[in-house]
Amino acid sequence: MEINDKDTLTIVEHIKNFARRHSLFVLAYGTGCGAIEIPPTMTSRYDAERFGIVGRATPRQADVLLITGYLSVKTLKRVIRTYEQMQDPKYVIGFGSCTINGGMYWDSYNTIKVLDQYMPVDVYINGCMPRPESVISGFIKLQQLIKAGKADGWKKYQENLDWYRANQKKVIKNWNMPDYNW
Amino acid sequence: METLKTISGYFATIGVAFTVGFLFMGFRRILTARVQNRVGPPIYQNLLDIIKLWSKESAINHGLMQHMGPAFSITASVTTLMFIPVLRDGNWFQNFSFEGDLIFLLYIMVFGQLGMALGAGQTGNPNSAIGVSRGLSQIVGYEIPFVLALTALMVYHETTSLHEIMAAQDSIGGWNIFVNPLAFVAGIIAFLGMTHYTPFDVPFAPAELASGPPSEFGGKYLGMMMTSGSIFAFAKLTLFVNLFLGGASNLLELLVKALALYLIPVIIGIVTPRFRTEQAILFFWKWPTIIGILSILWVVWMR
Amino acid sequence: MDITGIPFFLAVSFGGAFLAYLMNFAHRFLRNAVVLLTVSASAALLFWLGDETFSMEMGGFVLTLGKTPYSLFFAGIVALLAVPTVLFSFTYMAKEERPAMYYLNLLITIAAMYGILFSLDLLSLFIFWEIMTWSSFLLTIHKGGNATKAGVKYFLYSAAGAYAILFSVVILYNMSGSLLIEDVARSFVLQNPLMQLMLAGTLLFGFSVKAGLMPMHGWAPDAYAESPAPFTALFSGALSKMGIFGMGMVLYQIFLQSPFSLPVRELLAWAGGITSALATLRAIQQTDAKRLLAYSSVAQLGYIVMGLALGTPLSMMAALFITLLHGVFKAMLFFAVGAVYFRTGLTDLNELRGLIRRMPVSFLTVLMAIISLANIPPLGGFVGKWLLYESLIQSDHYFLVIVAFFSSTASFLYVYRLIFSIFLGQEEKEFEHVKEVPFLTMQLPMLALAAVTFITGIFPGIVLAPISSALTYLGFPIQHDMWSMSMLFNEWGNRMNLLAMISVIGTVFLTGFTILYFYRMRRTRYVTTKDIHTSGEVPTENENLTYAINFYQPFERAAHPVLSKSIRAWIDWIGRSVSELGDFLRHIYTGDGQTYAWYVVLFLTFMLAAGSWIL
Amino acid sequence: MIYYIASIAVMLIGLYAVLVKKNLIKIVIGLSLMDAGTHLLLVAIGFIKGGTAPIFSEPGLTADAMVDPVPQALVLTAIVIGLAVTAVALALVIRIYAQHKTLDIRKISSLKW
Amino acid sequence: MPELFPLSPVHYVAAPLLAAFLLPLVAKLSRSFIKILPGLTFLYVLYVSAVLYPQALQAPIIEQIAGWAPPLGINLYYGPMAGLFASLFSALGFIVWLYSLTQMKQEPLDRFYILLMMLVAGATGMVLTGDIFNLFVFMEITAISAYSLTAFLREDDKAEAGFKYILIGSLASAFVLLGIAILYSYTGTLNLADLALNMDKVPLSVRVIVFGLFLVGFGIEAEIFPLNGWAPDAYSAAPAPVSALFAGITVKAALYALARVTILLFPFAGSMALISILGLVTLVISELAALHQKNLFRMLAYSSMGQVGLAIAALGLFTAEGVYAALFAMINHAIVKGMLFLTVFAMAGGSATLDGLNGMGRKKPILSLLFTLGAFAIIGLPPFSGFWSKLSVLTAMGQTGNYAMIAIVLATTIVEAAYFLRATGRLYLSEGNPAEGKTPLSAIAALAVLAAGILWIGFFPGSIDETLTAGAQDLLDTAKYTEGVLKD
Repeated sequence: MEINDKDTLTIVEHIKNFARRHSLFVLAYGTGCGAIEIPPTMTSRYDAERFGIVGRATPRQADVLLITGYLSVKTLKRVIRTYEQMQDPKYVIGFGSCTINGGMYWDSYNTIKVLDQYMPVDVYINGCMPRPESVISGFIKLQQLIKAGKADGWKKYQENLDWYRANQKKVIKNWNMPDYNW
Repeated sequence: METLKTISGYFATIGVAFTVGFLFMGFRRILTARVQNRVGPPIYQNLLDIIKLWSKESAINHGLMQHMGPAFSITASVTTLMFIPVLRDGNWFQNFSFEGDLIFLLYIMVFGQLGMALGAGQTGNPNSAIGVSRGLSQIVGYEIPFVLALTALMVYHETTSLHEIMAAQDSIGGWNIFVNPLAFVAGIIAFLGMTHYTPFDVPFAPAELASGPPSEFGGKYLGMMMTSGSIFAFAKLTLFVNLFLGGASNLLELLVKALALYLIPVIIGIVTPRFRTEQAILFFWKWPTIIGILSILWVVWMR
Repeated sequence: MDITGIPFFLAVSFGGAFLAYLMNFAHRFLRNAVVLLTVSASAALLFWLGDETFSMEMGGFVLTLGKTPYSLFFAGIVALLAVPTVLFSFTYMAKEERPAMYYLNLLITIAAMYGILFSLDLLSLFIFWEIMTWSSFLLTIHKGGNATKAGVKYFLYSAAGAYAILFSVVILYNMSGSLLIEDVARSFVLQNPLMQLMLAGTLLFGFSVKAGLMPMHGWAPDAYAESPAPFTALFSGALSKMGIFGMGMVLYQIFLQSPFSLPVRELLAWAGGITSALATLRAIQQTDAKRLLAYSSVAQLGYIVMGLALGTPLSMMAALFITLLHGVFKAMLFFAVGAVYFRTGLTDLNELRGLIRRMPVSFLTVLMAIISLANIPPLGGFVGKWLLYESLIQSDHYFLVIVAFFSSTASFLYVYRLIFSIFLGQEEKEFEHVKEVPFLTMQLPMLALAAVTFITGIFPGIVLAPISSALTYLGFPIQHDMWSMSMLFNEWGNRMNLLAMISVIGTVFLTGFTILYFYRMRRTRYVTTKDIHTSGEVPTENENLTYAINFYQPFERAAHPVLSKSIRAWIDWIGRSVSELGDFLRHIYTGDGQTYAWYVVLFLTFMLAAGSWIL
Repeated sequence: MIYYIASIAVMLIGLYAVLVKKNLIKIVIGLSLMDAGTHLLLVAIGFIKGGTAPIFSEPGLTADAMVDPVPQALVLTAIVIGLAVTAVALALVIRIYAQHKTLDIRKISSLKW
Repeated sequence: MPELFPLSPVHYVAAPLLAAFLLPLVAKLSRSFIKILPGLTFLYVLYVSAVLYPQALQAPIIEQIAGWAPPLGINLYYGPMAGLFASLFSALGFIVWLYSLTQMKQEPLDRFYILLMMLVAGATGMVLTGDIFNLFVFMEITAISAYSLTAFLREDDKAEAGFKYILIGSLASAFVLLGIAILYSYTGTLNLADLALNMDKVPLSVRVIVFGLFLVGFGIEAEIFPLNGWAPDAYSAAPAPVSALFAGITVKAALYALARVTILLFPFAGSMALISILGLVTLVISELAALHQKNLFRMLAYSSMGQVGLAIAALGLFTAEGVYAALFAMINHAIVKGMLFLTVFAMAGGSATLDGLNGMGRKKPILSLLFTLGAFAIIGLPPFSGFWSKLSVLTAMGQTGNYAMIAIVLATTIVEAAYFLRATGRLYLSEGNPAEGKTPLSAIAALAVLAAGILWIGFFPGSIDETLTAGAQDLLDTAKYTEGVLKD
């Protein structure tokens, strides 16, 4: 069944879609300096739980992978593994300029520049660092995308796995992970 | 027709239990948020979580036990519910409560935990195993005061049937919370342990153990576990209402009483930090056990 | 010879043993056939056993054999476990040395157990008791190495018990002039109460050693851990129950009328409770699967003693029911652990892991057994515990309930440890080529026993029927409203409908499982246990992340005040002291001939001095 | 009486040698002395002052006047036995000396405990 | 045949002695005769037993040597008890011969067999004779051959053990002779029956002294604590067949003498209780001392002392059941301990330690099985002979109300089980010594006879019931003894 084909959505699909966008489990995985923005987002001041956004400790339970800042090559490997361990449907939010174009690490020998080459990013949040307000607006954008059926990065990843894998393997020299098979 | 009615009664019970369960849990989330000066999610948030989990497109498992673990869990919850009289009297919501007794409930209540532990073990995640180790250790802690409290009630009423215990508490003065407050205290402290809310949430410690036993469970498995958790929460609350608050003659009364009971672990949970495992065990073996023993002595003296 | 007589029965049992020994020189298939035939023939003969008693004179004593409903129940347990045991042995022992000796002793042990049960007098009971002891001793030391030490320890504890029994038997014989239990009981009541206390005390002590009641349990962990696994099943399942048989006989056939009967039984019940609690705590500490099961056996026998000592009809039903069930599920556990040992050569819980996909049937066996052991419905173990708790509460033993429940809950810990460490956790590369054990000789016994736990869980009446006739024989009139085929009643009139229970549990479980299994089945992937959330880290092939070592460290820390003391160490200390006394005494023989001459002269002088002083 | 005392004295001297002397030869001598003392005692028991040999050599000689013949017979036997024992003992002493190169009984205690 | 050549108890003593004297001559003719002649002798003696013993059960055979009537002459008293012992001794002699046939390789063999036959002859004489001085003489014959056999092997410590044995044994003979002298000085007779009638001539204080002397004298041979210092050394030094005979024959003969003398001459309650207590003390101390023993023969020696202590304790009751039990214990001990000594020797050689048994269960399965059987029998496990003997001891003690004695005996049995099973366990260790050589058939046959005895008595204890009862009656019925001997 095509989820993004709006006309064919049944009532069940509506409910599913509603539940999906209002219950976003975020994997508590801080990669760069952006992780420091997550606690204020979650706690009293900004209270992301209002939107059903709660942190989860394991990728098996999580829906959203937040890449909170620059990714070194070493971290990328872990992030890819973590991403692949998450259950479909899953969403990636690129967080801060580093994930968009490398940001202040644009000429670093050791960080990746464009996250989208390595995994499908659904929403980018601009800023260095983005404030919690931006983070929440990013999440709301994600919800809108889900509602519209356009948050389909996980499908793109499946379809273009070879391309992604090639990119990943280009930067990760010691690739010793089990292959993602489905 | 009678059969159909009976069977629809089962489903109605499960439905009520599930609804009340997730609403209570949502209520807890809201209350927690309010205490933390937040707004909190909508009260039906848990339902959304559960639906989302069930609607996950994929799931992984590490073997057969990962199917069986949540299945054990739901078995324990539903069976517990089925053998508890939800209401004092009337034909509805009685289900199988005449066919079993308290001793059976005691054991079927841990059935799910053991099943979950097995499922968690299958995943091979060290965090799950550590969580199981802590969780099972904690069971040994809180079951002692719980059994003491139950024994006090059973001895006092000279029955092991929940129905007869309920029937004996026909007026407010006859409620066991007033007749034997010590047993109530011991029982409710044990209940704190059973809910796995803080201060007794070390088996699931999210930041430390990556949520402990269920850390490899996602999608439908986690959905099943959360469903089971909702039902089980209701079943336990009903059990305690029946034991100490004289049961309820209609659903509203039941809701009020159950909520009143539910507030105790919730509020304690909000304001307390976490016990280490051995601290929790030793705590259960100390004060609640002493109170439980006193309650039995009280009963013996009263007879 | 009368084919329904007990002499024929015992002749078959013992004769088969020697025939099997001889057949070993012919061919091992022939031997196996004889072994299996013997055991199953004696099991079948149990059904046709006649009522007449049989007497013979031996060494100036009249030995009487006959069956009672009480002994028939225990004989049923022996038969139930003996057949799977020998079946399991065939493949298991094929690798081991000296099979002839093994089967000889195994069959002698089984036959001697039947002998114990069908003894109507104390002397033949003692004779068979000792035959059982030495044959099981030889089985225990079969493996050599550490087993020798364990075996000697087992024998010495047993000897202490057996000679306590013999002490009483000799005095009772002297008092009543007859060895028949009936006659002994009749003259027993005429003795003065203190004498009764002493005699019954020594008898109970003797039987409790075999049952592994604390503080005389020290032999059990070592002996169970070191003996060959199929035999261990019988050892723990049936052989240790002979102690229970004897205790029941003493308590209710001989000692019942004594004024000390009640306090002694109360004491015994507490001893059973404390045994179950402490042994459970010890079991949690163990890292060897068989030692863990050994301590678990001690704990379970504690329950049985508790039920036996309370002496209400319900508690006796509980005790006998657990006696059977413990035999069954402990045999399953030992079989499964034996199967794992057979394939991997390991019983260490810290080294075994992840065998579930390699040995699914063994896993299923262990699963069924531990559910039964942890008393979780709907399997048979629950029925026994239900009866026990009801009887404990209704006979006003509130604190025993707590003790019993504590050990019951704590038993979850060790059963989980057992199944987790062996079958669950990350799969190990080392065990990649481990196969499931052969079906006919190893899986079948396990599965058959698993079926027994399942059936007894739903229809305990099958077992309660012989139990109630056994109890009626012991003087506990079991009315028919105390049990029915699948319904349990307590003395307050509350009931437990097992059929309702199983239908609810079964329906819900099957529904839940079906939903989980088939819902989005095609999108459900199987991933290896290497593919787990480890904060993104990739475990390498040789890295095993299973959390097995010090599994219950927090719990052990909490229970440290109790666990840091050891009864076994005390008993060992006594043994060491005797041994050191012996070492000291042998220095009397200094090796100097002149010293010996001095001894002679001094002794003579002393004798003469003493003589003249007396005069 | 003097015979009794003397024989006992000889025995005690022998016993003293056995118990106190450390030399194997002396111990063997002590053993012989003990034997000799016992033999003396036996003979003394049968002795009658002024009695004759126990042979009915003259008419009118009654048994009362004769020395009791039985102890003498016993002593003869006992002497033979004593001799045999002494011989065996001395033979062993020679073997012990050949092995241990000493006759001190305190040093010959390799078999003990 | 009986008419032509009437069999008489004298043949028990005469035949081995004659053969012993003939042996050096025969040896000149052919070496193989050395080995055959002792066997023939023992066979003949066994034949004598087979004919005479059933008669003795009916009525004791009293044989007068050289035709002199008892008070003056020497008589042999062949009653049920003496007959039992004499038959047992000759049977054991035969079995040991059978065993030595191939296992005994130490030259000079002719002397070995001479000493062996003298040992058996002397011990048999001790139980047969009715004359106290004759008893002394036979005791000395036994002792001298025992001394020599102890030091028979020309290895290191053997002479030392022999010397210690002589040292203590000579004291024993001196004391016994002294006692005889004192008795004779008061009663003027040496015949036991006559002595029993004339004991009232002896003042009480002298009787105490003489009892003390006899107790020490016979007690040394009977290995009563603390007089048994020689025993462990002698047992471990002597060749195993001889150790088997020590355990089976010399001790038993001395015990018989002690029992006979006590019951005839000193039938006081005090003396009997004393013997019982000494037996218990011996039992306890010996078993405890064996607990730490590494040398197998020494261990068996201590065990022997313990078993004898058990028999003495039962004997000291001097009730029909007590003597019955003591006889049973002695017979059992003779068979079982004999078998153990021989098995250990065949399995692990003359200087076996516990380590020598390691892993024998695989290399020598039959011998291991026999050792196990022996160990079980000596501990007293049913259905082997030891159980019935121990049970009869216990019931005898129970009948006199000595419950404390029962407890002590049972407690020592546990100790006994400890060291015997430790040894048994060693057999079935998986790692072990390299086994050398095969055990010849004759040795196995000898052991098999003993094992068959153990099993036979174990399964049919009733078969020796009559024998033992008669023996016990015979020992206790002093009036019958004196009348029988002095009937003329």
